[in-house]
Amino acid sequence: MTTESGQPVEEVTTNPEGTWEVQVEEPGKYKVALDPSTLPQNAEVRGGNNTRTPTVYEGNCSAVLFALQPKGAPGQEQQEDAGAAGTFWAQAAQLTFEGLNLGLIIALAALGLSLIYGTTGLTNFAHGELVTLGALLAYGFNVGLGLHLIPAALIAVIAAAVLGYFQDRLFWGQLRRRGTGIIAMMIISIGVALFMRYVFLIFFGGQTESFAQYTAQPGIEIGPISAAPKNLVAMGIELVVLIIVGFALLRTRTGKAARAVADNPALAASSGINVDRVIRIIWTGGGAIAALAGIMLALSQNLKYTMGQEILLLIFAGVTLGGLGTAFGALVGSLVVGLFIQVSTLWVPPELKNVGALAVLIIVLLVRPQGILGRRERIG
Amino acid sequence: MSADEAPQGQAEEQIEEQAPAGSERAVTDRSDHLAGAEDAVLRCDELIAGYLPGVNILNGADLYVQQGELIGIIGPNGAGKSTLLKAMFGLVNIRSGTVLLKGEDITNMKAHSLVSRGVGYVPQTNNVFPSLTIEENLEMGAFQVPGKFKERFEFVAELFPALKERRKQRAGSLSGGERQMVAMARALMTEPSVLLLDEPSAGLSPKLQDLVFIQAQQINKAGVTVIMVEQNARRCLQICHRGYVLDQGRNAYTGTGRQLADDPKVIELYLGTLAKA
Amino acid sequence: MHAETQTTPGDRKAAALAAFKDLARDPGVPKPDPILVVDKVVRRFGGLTAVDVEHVEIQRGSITALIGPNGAGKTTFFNQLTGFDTADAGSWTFNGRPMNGVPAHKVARAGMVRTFQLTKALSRLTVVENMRLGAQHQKGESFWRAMIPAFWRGQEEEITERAEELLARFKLDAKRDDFAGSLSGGQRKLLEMARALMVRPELVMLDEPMAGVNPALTQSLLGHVKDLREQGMTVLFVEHDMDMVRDISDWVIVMAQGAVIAEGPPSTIMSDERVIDAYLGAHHDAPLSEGDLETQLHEAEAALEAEIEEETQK
Amino acid sequence: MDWITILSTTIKSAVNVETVLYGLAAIGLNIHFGYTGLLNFGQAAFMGVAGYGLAVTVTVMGLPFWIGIGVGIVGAIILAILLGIPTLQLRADYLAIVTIAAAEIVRLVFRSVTFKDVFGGSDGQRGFSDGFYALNPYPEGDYGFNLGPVPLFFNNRSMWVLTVGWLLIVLCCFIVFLLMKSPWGRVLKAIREDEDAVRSLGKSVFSYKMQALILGGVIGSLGGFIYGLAYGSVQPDVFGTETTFYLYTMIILGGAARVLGPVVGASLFWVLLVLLNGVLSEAVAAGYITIIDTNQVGALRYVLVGLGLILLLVFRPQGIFGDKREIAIDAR
Amino acid sequence: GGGDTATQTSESAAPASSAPAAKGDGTLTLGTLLPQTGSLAFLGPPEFAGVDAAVKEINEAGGVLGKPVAKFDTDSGDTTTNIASQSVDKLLAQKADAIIGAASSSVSESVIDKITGAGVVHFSPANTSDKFTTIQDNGLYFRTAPPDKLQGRVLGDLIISDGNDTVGIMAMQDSYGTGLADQVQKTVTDGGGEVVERVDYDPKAADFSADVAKLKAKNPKGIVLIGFEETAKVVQELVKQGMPASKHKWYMVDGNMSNTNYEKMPKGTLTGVKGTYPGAAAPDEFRDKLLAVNPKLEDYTYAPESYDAANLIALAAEAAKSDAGVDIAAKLAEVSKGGEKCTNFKECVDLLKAGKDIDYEGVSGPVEFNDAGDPAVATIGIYQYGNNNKYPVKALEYRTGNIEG
Ligand SMILES: Nc1ncnc2c1ncn2[C@@H]1O[C@H](COP(=O)(O)OP(=O)(O)OP(=O)(O)O)[C@@H](O)[C@H]1O
Ligand SMILES: Nc1ncnc2c1ncn2[C@@H]1O[C@H](COP(=O)(O)OP(=O)(O)OP(=O)(O)O)[C@@H](O)[C@H]1O
Ligand SMILES: [Mg+2]
Ligand SMILES: [Mg+2]
Repeated sequence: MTTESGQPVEEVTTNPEGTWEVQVEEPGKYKVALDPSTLPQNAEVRGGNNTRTPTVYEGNCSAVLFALQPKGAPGQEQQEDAGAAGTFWAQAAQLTFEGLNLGLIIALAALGLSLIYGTTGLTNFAHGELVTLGALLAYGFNVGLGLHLIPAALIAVIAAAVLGYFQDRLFWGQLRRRGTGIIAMMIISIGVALFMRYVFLIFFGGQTESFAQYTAQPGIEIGPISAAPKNLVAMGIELVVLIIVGFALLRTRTGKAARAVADNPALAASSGINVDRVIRIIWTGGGAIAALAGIMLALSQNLKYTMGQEILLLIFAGVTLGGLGTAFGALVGSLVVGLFIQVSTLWVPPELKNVGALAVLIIVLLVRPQGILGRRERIG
Repeated sequence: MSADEAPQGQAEEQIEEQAPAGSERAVTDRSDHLAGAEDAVLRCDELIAGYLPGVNILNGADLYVQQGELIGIIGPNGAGKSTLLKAMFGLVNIRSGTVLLKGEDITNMKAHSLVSRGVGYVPQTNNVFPSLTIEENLEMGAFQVPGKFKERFEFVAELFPALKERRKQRAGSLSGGERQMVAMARALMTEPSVLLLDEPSAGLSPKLQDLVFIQAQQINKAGVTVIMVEQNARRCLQICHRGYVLDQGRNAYTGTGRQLADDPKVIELYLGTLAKA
Repeated sequence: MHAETQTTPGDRKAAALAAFKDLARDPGVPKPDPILVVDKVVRRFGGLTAVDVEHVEIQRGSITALIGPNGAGKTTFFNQLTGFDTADAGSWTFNGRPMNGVPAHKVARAGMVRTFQLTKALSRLTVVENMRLGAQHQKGESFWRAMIPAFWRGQEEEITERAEELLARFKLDAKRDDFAGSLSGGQRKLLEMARALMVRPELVMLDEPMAGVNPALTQSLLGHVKDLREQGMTVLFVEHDMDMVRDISDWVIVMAQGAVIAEGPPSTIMSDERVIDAYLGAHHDAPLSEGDLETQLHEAEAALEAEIEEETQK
Repeated sequence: MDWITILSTTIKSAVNVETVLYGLAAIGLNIHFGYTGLLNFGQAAFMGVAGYGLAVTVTVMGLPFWIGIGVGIVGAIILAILLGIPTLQLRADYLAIVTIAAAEIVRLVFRSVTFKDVFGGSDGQRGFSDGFYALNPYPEGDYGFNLGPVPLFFNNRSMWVLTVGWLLIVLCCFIVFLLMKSPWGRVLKAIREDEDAVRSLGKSVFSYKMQALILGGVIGSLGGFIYGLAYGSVQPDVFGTETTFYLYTMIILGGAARVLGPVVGASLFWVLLVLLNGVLSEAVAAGYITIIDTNQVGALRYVLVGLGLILLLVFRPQGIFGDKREIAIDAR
Repeated sequence: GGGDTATQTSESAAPASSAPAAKGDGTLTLGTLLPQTGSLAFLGPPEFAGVDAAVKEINEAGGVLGKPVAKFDTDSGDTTTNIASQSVDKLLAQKADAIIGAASSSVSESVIDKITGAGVVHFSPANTSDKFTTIQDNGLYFRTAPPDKLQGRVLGDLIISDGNDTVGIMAMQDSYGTGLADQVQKTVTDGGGEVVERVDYDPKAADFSADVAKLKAKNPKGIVLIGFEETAKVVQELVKQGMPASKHKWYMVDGNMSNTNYEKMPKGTLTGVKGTYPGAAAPDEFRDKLLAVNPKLEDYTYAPESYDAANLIALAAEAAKSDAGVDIAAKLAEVSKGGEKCTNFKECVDLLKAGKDIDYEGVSGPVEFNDAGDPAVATIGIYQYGNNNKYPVKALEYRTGNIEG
């Protein structure tokens, strides 16, 4: 061991555990060299470099480490290459899974948004808060009242549906009656978002919380993927809900009525559709679905009063990418967004992962300005 | 001022200047409008209605229609014909006046509840659901009687074979005339007892215009009360029992279709002479 | 005819009629002085061929009507020609200049302006602003000059004057300062047409300009359209109102199922069996008496039934 | 309750730098949204590009202040062009999302560790405003007056920023006023209503939209400069979507497509915010409100801001200057 | 900091002399600029509680200069809004002599000119960005949160001593996270370990699975988690992706060392996880103090630093016999070091009144300011989580050191 300038300080031999200790007089940079010839046979320093240059500060100690590995394992380099390729694909598989996981959550939230946008034309910036609301309600029933998460989640979804109903009944419906314009409503929804988000902050606080069950559930290995059972169940539920709602919109009378109202409320009324009722059903369903999305998000991640706001952009991206106002568009678009966010981290730094997804959004819309499943309008 | 006083050879300009001054020519005695209005199926009394605050489009329009009658409403552009239909159907806010349907006050009642009372309506513009297919559009027409859809669909498909071929095409991509067919067909999906038609023939080929007028008559013959707004005024007056001429939100003339069609002032101001030439 | 008693038929009308006099009645017949020449334009939507026009020419200085059953492809054809939609194949020239692939606004600038069947009023602009927008070569439409009113004041006044004249003609002067969004259906049609005329195009393409317009007003406007011809404009219009077609058009082109099936002067065309069959129906100019009406009704019913039967047999 | 402070801060906030910088950005956005109908949700990115353009030029490259301003404006123009080429042909609602996305990309790049050497990571850049303050004509000291017992004073640095800022606002409003009265403005408004109709009349919709995007972006970039200069620093998160949301709120509050709408909206927004904040925190501190504690004051203020916003728009959907008729026309 | 270069110091004198709030008015007025809203809102309650606890004690001990200390609370929000600036305006209007805040380095940066320009002390309990060491601040900026250097060094050393030859770092992407991560990375590398993966993640990201997958691909022995409460999500993800604390060695830092955050996780999730936390002793007693002020308190991050900040300002005012910001700033370094050691306001102020030079030893550490207004000395405790996902009051070991070395 020497000082930075090379004056020798001391030479030591490790004890049987391989540790050693040197007292130095002054703080400063030191150089620790390991004599490879003293190593046991068959061992060498990993990386081959057998000097270390720690800085020792006054009154402190400083540790150095020489990692050893078996000597000259033949074909080591190649093995590493093969290993790297292997991990790449394993990582890609894992990320694809994560992309689907995230994408489905986004899709669920996006479906709620898309329903409401589709029927009322309202770009609801408070939708993120509806998502948060679901999670917080479930948390309240789960942690506050001590119910198990599954019944708590069910009650929360129902409660959110009821709230969705009353939200339209008492608020948005009244605004529509007054003939409030779409843009004014959009800004009002920003107001509602602020209002709700900070009510959450007041009652819930600014910290991150988790449900009482299923938190930090250990993953199980499925091929190259490790997934927590809760993720798999959640994904199943999400998929089922998405498909049911998607088909309900396409096939059921109320679903068609919802699309009719979206197209032309006055004409829908003229056809005998109770427009207010349809919109109320959509709000009820949309609220419930948003809440479910919130619970799923909280289950997969955690709860925070801003959780919905933080995912809102992705929701919007999903809805738009798929084509505004179509349920299956929301699904497809969100999956693409989810996948791109996760898989793009193979190449871009994770801090920029949203950049990848958003860039894809822009590129897709360049090629298909009406979204993936959207249709062009006829001119003239 | 009347058209007769104007110098010859200036007829064209006359028409422009003769912005009808409402009350002047209008039958001042309102009882005229509503003579024989007892037991009317649908009856409007002095409707005042408008879109923007402070601007009335209807300034006391009266109208009645008896069971099984076919009524035509004609008038210049912007007279308020569509507004009158919309007001009756609960799509424009009525500021004063009443609408009675079979004796029941339906003023400002919501459109969908009128539908369940047997009133049907074909709007003038925006009369299809663009993102729904033709079939779904028609399904919406039968919204309150889903069980009847199949049967009625067959019926309208016979009337407009083009629609059946294209049943899966989205209405938003249809041509103007095809849309008009969808709109008409949509209203025919239910069997309303009162049908309000706002320019049902506009944009249709002559052949189909014929069909529309014939249909209107046939439906009417089957006992349906029809109120029809038309710019194809001559055809309209030919088939209707009675007609109203609306100008500036008021009734300017009323009478039987034939009376109106032959009235020189009506011809001068509203019908034009082109079709006769 | 009011309009005709007032003005003696102009030279242009005579010229147009003369030009058409000796033409063959075949679809796609060459015209002596075509302003627009269309070749093999095809537009498909999925399995549906909406437009498949082999060859068509529009005579300069004439009023040409384009008629055809609903869904024949007239509007789609307009869309192709004016750059609002991209044709799958085909080429066309306007004033000898190839126009395929030219964006819509350049087509309009070249002097070929169309109106929309489903009107496009600029809702939150007043009627007169809608009109002013139509004028071309406005100095004030360039960003830098816009900031200095002195550059464009004079021109603006001139434009406004022109706009007001047109508005009066189209009976919209009372609505001058109302938002276009508050117009009735028919008024929108009128505005749409008036605005297109503000462009002062060489060729104006009107898509059902008179659908929903009051007949009396239609009549007075026809005079105006004829005036346009006198001013040297070429008019191509789609219309289902046969009275109007008969009254003002010099030449009629018939489209069905995307293709041009017949051409000719109005009188000939309207007695053409195929056209009556496909388009006009039996009673487009039937007499108008009470008794006739009844028979007409029955006849029509019978015809309809026969047709339906035919359909179902197919 | 310290009413003097509440009044003084509230009144000052009506003209303070926040009002100025949001006002400028809102004027720009009003050109996009109010007049042209472009639902640009990326206005914050224009501010950011300008602020960072200035900051990076001065601090990282060591070039003079004026060059920084130039770089900022050129940056905004380039952003407008880059953003415009792919997006201006999109339908309004798609445009909204794409602009949000683009703005987020810009923000994430500014804040990324990868580019920390240039943009300074999440803390941003500082130390570029000296050139600006070197031009300050106000000698040291405070400027203002007492309104009764309420002191309304700004120090010389603030005065300089405010003077420049308000001059810019007046200038921008004047330009907007001139433009929107002109045929050029008419084309923009027509585009807002129906692009196809405008195309059919021979106007190049794309070109006008691009001009509007650039003009609004450049005016927005002035807001970014004022931010950077007033605070002496730029941080990436300032230029997030939230800022754009607030800008929209201000525009709608003031009245869209009105020359003074955005400025009045910005002023009103901040007055509302500061007033609520002052009253609430004083009331809590003085013990008038006991159901909430200090930690919740901030949240409660936003709750009330949200509520205020809702009520304002419910009862005056056209905003302060808006035309009720215009709102009534557009019932979808 | 106070260590501005000569040219800067000459500039700095001027505004201070003319600044309105600089004139002492006899009452020490403290303003807080701490997060009530925004992404750091969870840091607000402990920070406010720290200040409140200190002010309470100070006033119980007779106040400063014979008068009770006045305090105004304001919201710093986060940088997505311009709340902080408005809050500062309000505090300046209320003649604050010193402003405690903000939590976020970015927010502090956006208002430092305004605060120090008015001759007011800007004292942050939580800023760790090393920018503030060199920032131009007229000598009025101070902080109790040690710059990342010492903690990073201690942590890096700990990781090496534990024999982790391969290390993965997950760091929250802001000045706190990246600063600390840089230091850990440097120490580890110098000590012979290899940082095989370093992931800077966006704390607002919708989820962290991709970030963790990146670590997983490198399978490091030791995993360093640097961040705030969002670490709970990272932990979930680590467990899910098969890298639990039982297989890998996890390390945490003060930002995410929490006894409440991981409570609901299955027992044993964090067993053996080590972490570093600045501050010398007995958090328990101190926590009771805080709970007396705010019984709802769950988290204690930066509470000690806030508490020390308030105490130091009060002591400096007392020492300067003036409540003017500039005077306080001039004395802050003096009361923090060199002299008779004392650990709370009462004790210290008594010594001061007795004419003695004092050295305030805070809850967060010894707190000795260097010329830049940064703490020069700090004590870092090394704690280890038990089976119940909590860490004990008593550290495994404490390391005190000069930050600069
Ligand atoms: N975007 C589209 N997608 C699918 N089909 C379309 C589209 N646009 C038009 N069509 C179809 O092409 C055919 C031609 O339509 P077009 O609008 O040109 O008819 P038209 O001759 O103008 O009829 P009308 O007289 O009713 O206006 C119609 O059958 C229509 O349904
Ligand atoms: N949505 C609206 N908002 C404001 N004003 C309107 C609106 N719709 C129509 N109007 C105005 O009401 C008047 C009557 O319109 P209406 O549509 O009833 O006319 P109409 O008689 O049906 O004419 P047309 O034959 O042209 O369809 C017009 O002057 C028009 O300007
Ligand atoms: Mg009408
Ligand atoms: Mg057509």
